[in-house]
Amino acid sequence: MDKDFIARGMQRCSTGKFLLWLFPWVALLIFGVYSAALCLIKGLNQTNMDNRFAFGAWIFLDLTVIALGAGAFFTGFLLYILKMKELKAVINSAVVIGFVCYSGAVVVLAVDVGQPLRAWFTFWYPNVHSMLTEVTFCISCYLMVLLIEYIPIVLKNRKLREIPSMLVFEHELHKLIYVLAAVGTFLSFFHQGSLGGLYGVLRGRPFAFREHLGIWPSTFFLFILSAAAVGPSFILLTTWLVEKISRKKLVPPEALRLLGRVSGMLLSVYVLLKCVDTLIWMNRTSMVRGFVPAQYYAFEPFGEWVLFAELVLFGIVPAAILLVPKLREKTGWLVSAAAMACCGVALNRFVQTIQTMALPTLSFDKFLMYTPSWQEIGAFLMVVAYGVLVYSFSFRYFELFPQERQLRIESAAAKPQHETAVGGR
Amino acid sequence: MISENKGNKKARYGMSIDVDRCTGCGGCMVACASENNVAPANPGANDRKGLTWIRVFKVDNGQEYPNKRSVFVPMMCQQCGEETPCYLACPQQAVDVDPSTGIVGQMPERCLGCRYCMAACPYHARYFNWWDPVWPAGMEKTMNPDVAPRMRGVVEKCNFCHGRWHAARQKAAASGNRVLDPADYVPACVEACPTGAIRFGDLSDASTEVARNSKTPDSFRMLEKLGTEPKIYYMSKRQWVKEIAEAPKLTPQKEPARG
Amino acid sequence: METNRRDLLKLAGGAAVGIVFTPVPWRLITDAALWSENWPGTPQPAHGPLTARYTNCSLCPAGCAVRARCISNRPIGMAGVAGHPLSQGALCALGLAGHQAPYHPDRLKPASASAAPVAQAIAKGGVAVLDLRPGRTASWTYRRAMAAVKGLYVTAPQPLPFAYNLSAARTVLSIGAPLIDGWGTPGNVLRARAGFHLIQADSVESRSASLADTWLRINPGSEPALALGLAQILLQRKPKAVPAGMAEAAAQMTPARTADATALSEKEILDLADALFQNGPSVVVAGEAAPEAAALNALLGGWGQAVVARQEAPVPESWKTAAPATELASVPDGSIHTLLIDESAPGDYIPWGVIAKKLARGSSSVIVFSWSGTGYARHANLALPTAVFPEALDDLPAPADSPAAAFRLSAPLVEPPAGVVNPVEVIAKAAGIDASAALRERADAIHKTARGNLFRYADGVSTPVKDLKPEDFWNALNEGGCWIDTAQAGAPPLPKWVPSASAAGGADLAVTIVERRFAGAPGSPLMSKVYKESNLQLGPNRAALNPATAAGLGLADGARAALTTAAGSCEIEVILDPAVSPGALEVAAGPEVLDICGAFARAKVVRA
Amino acid sequence: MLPWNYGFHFTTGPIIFMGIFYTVLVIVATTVISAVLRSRRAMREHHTEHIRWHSEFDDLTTPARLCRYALTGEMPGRICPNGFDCRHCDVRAHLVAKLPEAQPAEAVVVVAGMAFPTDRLYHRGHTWVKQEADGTVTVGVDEVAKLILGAPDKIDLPHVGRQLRLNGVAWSVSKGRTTARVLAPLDGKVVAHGGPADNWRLRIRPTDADMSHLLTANEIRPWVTREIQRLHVALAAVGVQTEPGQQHRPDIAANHPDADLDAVCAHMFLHR
Repeated sequence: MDKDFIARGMQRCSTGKFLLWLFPWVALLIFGVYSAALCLIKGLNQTNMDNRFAFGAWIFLDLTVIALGAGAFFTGFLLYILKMKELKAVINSAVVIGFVCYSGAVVVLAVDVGQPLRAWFTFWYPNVHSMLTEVTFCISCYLMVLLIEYIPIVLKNRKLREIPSMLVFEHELHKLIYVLAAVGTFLSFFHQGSLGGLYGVLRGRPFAFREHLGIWPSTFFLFILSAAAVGPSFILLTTWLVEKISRKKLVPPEALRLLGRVSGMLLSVYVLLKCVDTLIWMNRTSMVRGFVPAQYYAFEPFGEWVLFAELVLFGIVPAAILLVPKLREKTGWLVSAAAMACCGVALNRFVQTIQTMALPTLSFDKFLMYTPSWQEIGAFLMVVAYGVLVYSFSFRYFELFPQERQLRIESAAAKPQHETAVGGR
Repeated sequence: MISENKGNKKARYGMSIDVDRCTGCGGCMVACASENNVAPANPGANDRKGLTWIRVFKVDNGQEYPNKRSVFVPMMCQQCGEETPCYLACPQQAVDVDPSTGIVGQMPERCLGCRYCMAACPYHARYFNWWDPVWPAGMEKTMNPDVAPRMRGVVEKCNFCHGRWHAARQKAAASGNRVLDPADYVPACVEACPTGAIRFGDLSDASTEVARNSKTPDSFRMLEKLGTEPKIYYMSKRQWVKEIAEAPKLTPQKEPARG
Repeated sequence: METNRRDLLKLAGGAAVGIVFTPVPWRLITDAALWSENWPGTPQPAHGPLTARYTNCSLCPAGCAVRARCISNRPIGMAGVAGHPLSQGALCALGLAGHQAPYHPDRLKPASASAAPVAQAIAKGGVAVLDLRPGRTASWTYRRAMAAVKGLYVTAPQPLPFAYNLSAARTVLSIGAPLIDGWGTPGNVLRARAGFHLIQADSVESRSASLADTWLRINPGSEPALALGLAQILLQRKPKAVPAGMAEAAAQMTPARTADATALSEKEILDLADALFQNGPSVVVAGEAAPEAAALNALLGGWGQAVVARQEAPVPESWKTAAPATELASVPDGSIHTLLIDESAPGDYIPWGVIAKKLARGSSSVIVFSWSGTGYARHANLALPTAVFPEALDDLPAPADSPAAAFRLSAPLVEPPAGVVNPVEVIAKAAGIDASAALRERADAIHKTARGNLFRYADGVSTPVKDLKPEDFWNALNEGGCWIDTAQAGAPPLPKWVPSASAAGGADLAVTIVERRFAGAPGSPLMSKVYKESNLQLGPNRAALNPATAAGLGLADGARAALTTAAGSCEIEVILDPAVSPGALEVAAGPEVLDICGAFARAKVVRA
Repeated sequence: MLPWNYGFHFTTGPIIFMGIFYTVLVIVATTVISAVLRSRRAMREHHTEHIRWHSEFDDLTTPARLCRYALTGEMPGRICPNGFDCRHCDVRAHLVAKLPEAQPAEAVVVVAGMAFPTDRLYHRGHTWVKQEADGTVTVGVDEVAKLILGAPDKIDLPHVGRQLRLNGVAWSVSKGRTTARVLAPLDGKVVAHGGPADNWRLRIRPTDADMSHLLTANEIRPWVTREIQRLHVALAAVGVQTEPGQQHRPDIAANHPDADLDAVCAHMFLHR
């Protein structure tokens, strides 16, 4: 039964093994749904957030997840707009990852707000001055675009394509996919930017506030750049991980190397601009507001090492590795550098959200710490489990890596020939 | 909202708080909660999850005895006038700045509970309803009908007793006046303060006590350099007290303030 | 042209599409949102006509004047009465939300418990009434009732025989008294505050300490020593009057010894004495070291000016045959068979251990009249629920900072719930006396003297009593009024020297109790704003320790710990505060804490 | 959101913001709606088979999509851009003009023991087409197909009168757990069914006389050689190893009942 849904020529594990793989994730999902339900039914008192720490782990993880999910739009942009054909090998996987990241983030956001049923008010009474309005509009539009981009992947399923209307619709939609890729790129640019702007505009938080270029703070542009830089890295990382877990060759190594190269180039530009931005902020923006930057790093555990780690360890170092072709050739270096780049962007989002909240603004404020409650962690694990499940199903039943079959055939073709050559001697 | 006060003289309501006179009795906090139908604390609430539209902090000069000195500093919404951080943050216009009064208003029934405004506020003057508000049985009879109680999951804050402003405006309108009688519009904390440390009035009217207070050399505003133009003026004759308005000093493991 | 069904459908479809381009559907959605903005379960307060009513707050003995904003006669907000001669328009946090006190969750639920056991107990004999707020008309009724049944009328402690006139003082030394945070009538103290130099000797940085001109951080428990040390210095300056026994007691307390006991320097003590001596009139106000302070006052220049004899409002002649007031301390141990405690008018909370000692072994019973389940009701054999402010009619004696006699009523603003008992009525009836009109009788007695003025709250006008008819006087008192005597009070009689009892404890932490006002009366549930939802005041059962002391005990900020004294143990939450003296413990008053901590208690704190 | 809603002001900010938002919505909606409309038109115009073939052709492995001239070595490595429809291919037209077709040398081409008569044309999906005198054509499967499936358990032939589309599904064949779709080698209407005894399956009246997309005699050998290689690779990929130089016995499906022949059939019959 289950086999009929798996595309011909794709090797997938047995149904029993697949169910065994699903089991822990489903268990995690149930636990997560319970946690989230507690937060929705009993209210946000279930979290350890408070009036001073109004944003907590969820916002940090949302921002990180959305930055990592940027691979979807950026790979689409490289493939459909810049015509980098090698990336066709990962585009479907990128779309699914993007969809998982964005929908997961939206679910967490829905739990994070106090009155989720009023979410539509943002559309009904939008305050165009608010960065959050921009974020909400762009994320919901982009999620819609991702959903539409996900449709052809689903419709290509072996059983579904036997239905002529599905087949035809998939074909026609796929022909127009570049329009969606362009719209997605546009929306992603704005919401990645406005997620950065979210904190950069906070005049009341000099740690986060940045100089403005036009109507947007510098973080607007830095977030776009950093998301575009790590998006490909994350696709690289997940693809490598899926290859390891499924013990299959899924994409040609050139595709991964291209992702690494693109990531490295953008990352180096990002780190450069980030350094310039940090210097301007330290010497001007913050000082003008009476806040001595050294003071931000005077509170343990957020010492200067945070800045060092963000800029050097997880910025310059992975950028350098990804830019050196020799190192890029070696999977170990490539994957490690991609992982470091992802850590760097996660650290950046952490600093922007958590450290901003923890630092005092009034002279008689305390430096605050906060540890997420198990409900908060559970609700986030729900999204992780959801993501793994969606991806697992997609990987099993849809063709996330179009070259998988070809690579399998190629490796099958390579083996006997090799043997022949040996035998021939 | 914009057209409501067209033709009226525009006011800029503000406060002056003489911290040298504040005894930290907490009367303003209780009177405010009673006036504005803020529910009593949930059993799980603490000083970080409570609802105190006005909150009195005990702030010291950071020195050890015998040089230690403390003052009590009431903090409420500072009614920022320029680039109002919360107004610019709210995604759905649940925060508004009334151009006719300068008062930063909060519409809890519009609020989504995203708490972005709380992150934006440098004064921590915004409070989130972490729990369903619960009044002990019968206590709802003591609630003020001029103020709608809020629900769980929304943000609320000081609005200079909007209910009292509304009542004063209605009274003025009923008697054919276009301007309110200042005696009719006094926020609850001002009325409650036993030492008269808190004064309230129209800052744009030079004859009011607050306008005069705001111009004395003793007056200062919290984090003035942020450029948010708050309309709460604090006053003290002591230099170290004036310095509490500035950014935190480089004393990492400073003794936490009680308040 | 004929119209068929198809045309009609087309028309309907076109209209539907067209309507989308008009504001109508969108406006409807907006309005639908407005309806959805009501959240189920949130109470909607009722509207009604707004009126002002006046009374006096009876939640604490200060009895501040109150203007209640009422909707349909229900109080919805409290404020002070401007120009009031005693409370000066001020109201404390407790009073500002006093109208909500009836709804405190800790209130004793009106039950079907009958007051019959009171009558049975009185009939049996060996009965005593413990009055926590003496000086009221109700106190006189209890005395009359006890005279009738040969019972005992007990107070603890007796009100001081003198009153302070702070506006006449130039220097005030507060030895551990909460002078600015709840002592006397807050409004009166705050008004006089501008005229005197305040020196606060306190082991913790209480609110009075932070607002004082000088804060002297003394060792906890060294308050009597400081008073004695000052007396020793002042005695050398030949004061006019010296309380009996004082010179002998003070002789040993040289400045060096005082310095040793208090942790002040000798110079500080000498300077303090100089300040009191030179910048007179000076008065001393004390918390737990009241007896020493009383005697010390006699040595200072304020005696007779800033410290005057305490006056009580006149009472009908016929009452004067009532039973005398006995101090709890002088009641023989184990002698009371039935103790009736009137906690409906709370005053200082007496540790339960002190009371329990006086009860007869085995067969005694305790009947408590109270609105709160957290006070003595915990120890009672029978707890009878009473009305609470603003439900009950009671009067308030003049506070310690009123140099003149005063009489005012706490007139009810709301009906008490069914099932509450009135302790005065119950005890009077059981004793067979008629006291139903006692307040009116006393008002008439006051009126008969034709002395003093009546201050009316509604219009802020003072009228000489002699210009009023008795009926008008009575009505005015009920509608918000205050009678203040005009008779000049003279110097009080010289107090006797009585040393404070001090608890032994050696190495244990010396306990300083703050926020005593919350002890007896829970007040409004909204008081949570000042101690639970903020750290402005120390919450009940929270204790502050110096960080060094806490570190020595292995206690972190927020730790749960057990507070143990000779009298027992209770659970506390520890917070760290460098303003507390090392080796001291600042703990907020609460019945559990007070039950085990008497004056100058010493305690162990062990992590729970 | 809308001009008559609370808080909407006719100022630059809201107009630009909402303008962009509505533009995005319109673009996305237009894209989806036009995809729907185009699919409806395609369905109406019976382009399903055509679309299926083109979408599947893109997913075929590179060796399966080689141009016929890549097979013969004239244009090595060229991938067919037209989905094996050479009728309008410029490259073919160009090459045909340059190299006039040589006459077939033999009547039957034998490759790896399999016979391919040259009196007929061959389709890349392993069918052959033989012109009949009455203007119809006979369609049958070639030896490679028989090598894989042997005698099928079940054959689903299209009913008589059905219009077949080039590269659409002509009929399907089941053997054991495997189902293979056999592609139609040309456009035409089914006029009769054949059987194993007749050695043909369908008789078709072509609707397009141009058969230039079918392989001719000289292309049979390189093509079949290549196909046998592909078959070996496909079998190897499902775990059926072939010794070098070894030939498979006919009816592989019956010989290797445990192998995933679905994948092999899809591979060889050019579908997914």
